[in-house]
Amino acid sequence: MSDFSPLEQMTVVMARDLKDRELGAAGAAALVPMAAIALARELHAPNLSIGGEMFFNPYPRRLYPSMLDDRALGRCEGSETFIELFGHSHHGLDFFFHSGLQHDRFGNINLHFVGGTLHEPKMRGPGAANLSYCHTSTRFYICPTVHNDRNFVEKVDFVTIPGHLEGPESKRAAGLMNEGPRFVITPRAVMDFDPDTLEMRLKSVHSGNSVQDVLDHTGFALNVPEGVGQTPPPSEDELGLLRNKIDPTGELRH
Amino acid sequence: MSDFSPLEQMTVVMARDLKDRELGAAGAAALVPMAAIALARELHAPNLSIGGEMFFNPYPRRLYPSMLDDRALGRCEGSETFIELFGHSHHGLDFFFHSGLQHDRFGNINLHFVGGTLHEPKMRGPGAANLSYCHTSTRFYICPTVHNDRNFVEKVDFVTIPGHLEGPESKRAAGLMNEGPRFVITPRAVMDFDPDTLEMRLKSVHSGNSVQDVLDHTGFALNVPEGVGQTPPPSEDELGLLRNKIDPTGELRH
Amino acid sequence: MQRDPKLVDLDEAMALAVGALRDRPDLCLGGLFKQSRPVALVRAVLAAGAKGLNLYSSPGAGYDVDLMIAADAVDAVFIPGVTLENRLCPNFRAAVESQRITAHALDALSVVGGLMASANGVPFQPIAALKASDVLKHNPLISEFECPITGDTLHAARAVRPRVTFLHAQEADRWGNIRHLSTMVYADQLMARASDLVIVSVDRIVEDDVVLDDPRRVTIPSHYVDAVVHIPYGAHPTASFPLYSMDEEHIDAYADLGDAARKGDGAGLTDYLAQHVTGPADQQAYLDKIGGTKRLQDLEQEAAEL
Amino acid sequence: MQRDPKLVDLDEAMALAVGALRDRPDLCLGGLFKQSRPVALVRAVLAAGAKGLNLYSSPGAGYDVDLMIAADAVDAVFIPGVTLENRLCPNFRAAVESQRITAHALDALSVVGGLMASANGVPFQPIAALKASDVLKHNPLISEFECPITGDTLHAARAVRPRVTFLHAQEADRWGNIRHLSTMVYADQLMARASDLVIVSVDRIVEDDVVLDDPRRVTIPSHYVDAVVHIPYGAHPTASFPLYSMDEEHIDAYADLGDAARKGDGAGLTDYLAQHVTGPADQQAYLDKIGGTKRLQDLEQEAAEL
Repeated sequence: MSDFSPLEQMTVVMARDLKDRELGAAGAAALVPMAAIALARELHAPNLSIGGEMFFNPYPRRLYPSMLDDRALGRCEGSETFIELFGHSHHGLDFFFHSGLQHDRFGNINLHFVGGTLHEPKMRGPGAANLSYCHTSTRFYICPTVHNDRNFVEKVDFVTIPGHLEGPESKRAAGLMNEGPRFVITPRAVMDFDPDTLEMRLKSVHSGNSVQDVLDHTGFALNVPEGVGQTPPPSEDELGLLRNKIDPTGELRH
Repeated sequence: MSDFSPLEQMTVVMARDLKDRELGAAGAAALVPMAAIALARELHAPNLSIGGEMFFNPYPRRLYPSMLDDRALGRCEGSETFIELFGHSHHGLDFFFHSGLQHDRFGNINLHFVGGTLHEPKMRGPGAANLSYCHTSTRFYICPTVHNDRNFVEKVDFVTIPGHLEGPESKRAAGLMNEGPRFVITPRAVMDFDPDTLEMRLKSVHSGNSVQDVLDHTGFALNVPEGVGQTPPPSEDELGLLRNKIDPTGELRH
Repeated sequence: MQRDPKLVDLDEAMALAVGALRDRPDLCLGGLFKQSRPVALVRAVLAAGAKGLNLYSSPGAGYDVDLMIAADAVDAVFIPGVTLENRLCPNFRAAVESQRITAHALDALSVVGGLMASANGVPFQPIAALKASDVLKHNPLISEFECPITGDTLHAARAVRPRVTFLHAQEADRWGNIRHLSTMVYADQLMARASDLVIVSVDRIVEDDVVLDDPRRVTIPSHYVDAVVHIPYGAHPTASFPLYSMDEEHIDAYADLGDAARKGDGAGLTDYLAQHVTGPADQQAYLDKIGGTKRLQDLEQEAAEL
Repeated sequence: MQRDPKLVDLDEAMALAVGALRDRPDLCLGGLFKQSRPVALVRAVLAAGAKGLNLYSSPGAGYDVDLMIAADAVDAVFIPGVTLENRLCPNFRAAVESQRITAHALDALSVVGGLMASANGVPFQPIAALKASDVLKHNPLISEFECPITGDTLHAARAVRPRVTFLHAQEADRWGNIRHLSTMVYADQLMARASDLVIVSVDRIVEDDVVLDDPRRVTIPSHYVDAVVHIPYGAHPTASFPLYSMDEEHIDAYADLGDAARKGDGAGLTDYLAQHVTGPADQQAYLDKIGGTKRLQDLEQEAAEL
């Protein structure tokens, strides 16, 4: 297999988990998720629809860091406005993607501040527009493009995007009825959540990383189940489609 | 002055009362009101906007009995949908037009049934879509194209469109804060409402009708104040614009 | 793998519709009065034997609702205004007066508000503009409540979710992306967002690129559409602007038959239903029946001249 | 009598805006992130000395909001996401961290719901999809209430009515009928319907017939618009598709100056404001400053190639 980038590895992991006939959207940090959706549509999910964020099924000629404007979306199967987004946010999607300043053991995400308080923060982040898809959608993926002990922490300073909160009971009490975060996909590894405790655990490690590397770059004691192996790398097919059709300008390799 | 039709007389009476910079719409039975608005725009109200019923400022080449479809509205300054109509209905217009199966002494309008009850009616009418403009708009006009003792009655069998209800107190109690019906304009005469009692009274009689004719064709004892005169007929200017520009196919003369 | 088109034939669409209406007989019709009504789909569902329907629509309807009542397919009408505009709807009127159907007294904001709530995914839409009308005493779609912000008494229009919605538009691609070319689109988009199952007839099918080259012309993205049926002149006798105008003569002749039936002579109406609804083997047979190419050219000519 | 155009020059538009903002300093900005932001109007209101603003927007904003904070015109930000997307907003961040401005923790549905309520003319919009986020503990736009239909606990987003809204679109006629030619229109229409005073900059003015020949292209009818200003490249450095793309280099260079200021060296930022905001006598002087015809052609070229 030829060389591939961490973002390409992330893309194929996500793409493989998306199913035909699903409806999903990519969120704000959309480069990798949008590539994943496009790849899934090419490979095994031709009836997967992209929608819920004011556009349906875009056909961009290349990838862009942001996929929320006409550069990426100008050519698509229909555009909507924030009013229709309001409706989709309630009706939910099949999948969505999130990432933040901090992610914690239970998959909660913080985009607001690190240190201090909301109105007296040490470091103020961007905030987030879309909070509801995280629980109105059937599931979501956490996919930060960095993975270190500062963005993976024991407990987030502020729950912008609720994940599994503090586990099954707290989730039930808060009325979060759907799956919530399914996988955490980073440039180093894939994590999932223990079905009993909903605590994050290592699932597989990307080529070039060891289990110890991942633990060293995670700010809490990540559970490592028996038999954690390597993330299946991109296939020739996957990489060919990605590079020739979806990402001809190599945004995933920069 | 040349001959003119009762509908042309109605049109100019309405047009004269519409002011520049107002926003209004014509309602469902729109032939005469739409002619009136167009005439006002030509004459003294170039900034009068037609809007609130899913279109703005149409430029039809002729009049149509219904003015709610693309025959009349296809060429206009913008189209909306029932969602925006929902908003306009709350924000209100400056003026609107209504007519019904029955109109009573206080300007209440019935479009639902005559005789019997709602679900066991003797005669079932069409109902009505737009109820709210009658009180969210600053004022409205009642403009049936017939005037007889069956559609002008002491008391309507059902209040589809509230007018002045049973007078000032009942109006206040119901929270109707605006003027409500200002004029009743029929093929025979113009009526207004006594400011103290809000009861309908004769204002002027169209050419070719006597006060007695109007009373004979009204199903309740219509008040006739001192000095009721003739409705000022259409001027050369008004009639010329109507016939040459607004109603070239003579819908108002059929 | 290949993407599945949503373009189906009329039989497939009717199988979907009839199954869903058996589940819950709430049918909603697009367009308004004499424009863009899905009349070919209405004839098809009548020919398929639909019964006991609760009819919804944008707040004004006429010919098609009257036709469904004539065909004895309707239990209740939840449409604020039912009229042919230039005259009353004969079968609607007769059926209400003889208590064969229930015609609810409603207003536009309750129906539109209910559809908005459903489209928005919330239980109700607040309404602040309903006052003093007797319609409020009977309206089954609303209830009073106290505004949590102002303390005022408002009306809550509960979400209205049609089980099936029929729409007519001018164009679609094979994937079910719908393009209204008319100026007026009324509540078609709202209904599509508010409904369980959406079936759209279109006058013509366009290539994929036509959609992609002008996405803002897509009035209803495929996401909201379950099936598209290609039915040329599928709105007749109502209009499909800018392609063809309404056939006022046809509707008037129908209304004369309806009025005769209301006064006791139902033969003409029965024959009309047999000739136009249950009789024609397909849309072409129907079009031949209503005057064929000559009549359609006249209606196209009228639309082109506007 | 003659109809009065709504097309005015920038000074007239600013007189309207400044007067209204003195009355109530709630300013709302159209577009989203780097597309169709009314940046020329923002520069003009900053040059006019605007202070103490409460900023609203569609739920995502960046450069323009950061610029207004850099110019010390902002008291509070009611925008859920504030970011340059590829990096944080330096002045926004610095001003919140030093408590010079208040940045409320909000979400998209609260802001959009509040604008929907205002556009719909009702006191609030019910929201059923907000759960478990810490944002709910701080959000000043919503309150909990019991659903009158289901008994569930919902959120009420109270009506948000901006005193002034600035929008940018590609085209308008002289009467103020606005045409967005871009695929994405975001919340521009909703804001126009929800606001007291609406001022729109457009890249070009079209003849009356262009509007009348295609009414469905009118995204915001004149009714909602108080003034239109013809400002070519009025969205720069954000994009106005399909006419020109965003000037990422310009925004990045600005952000570098902002980051330097955040770390204590404010000279570059001060100079930037003088050169780009308060300095230029008119839009042409601004365009010369940012690279003139050559730069603009590149941005047009990028948009044309999409």
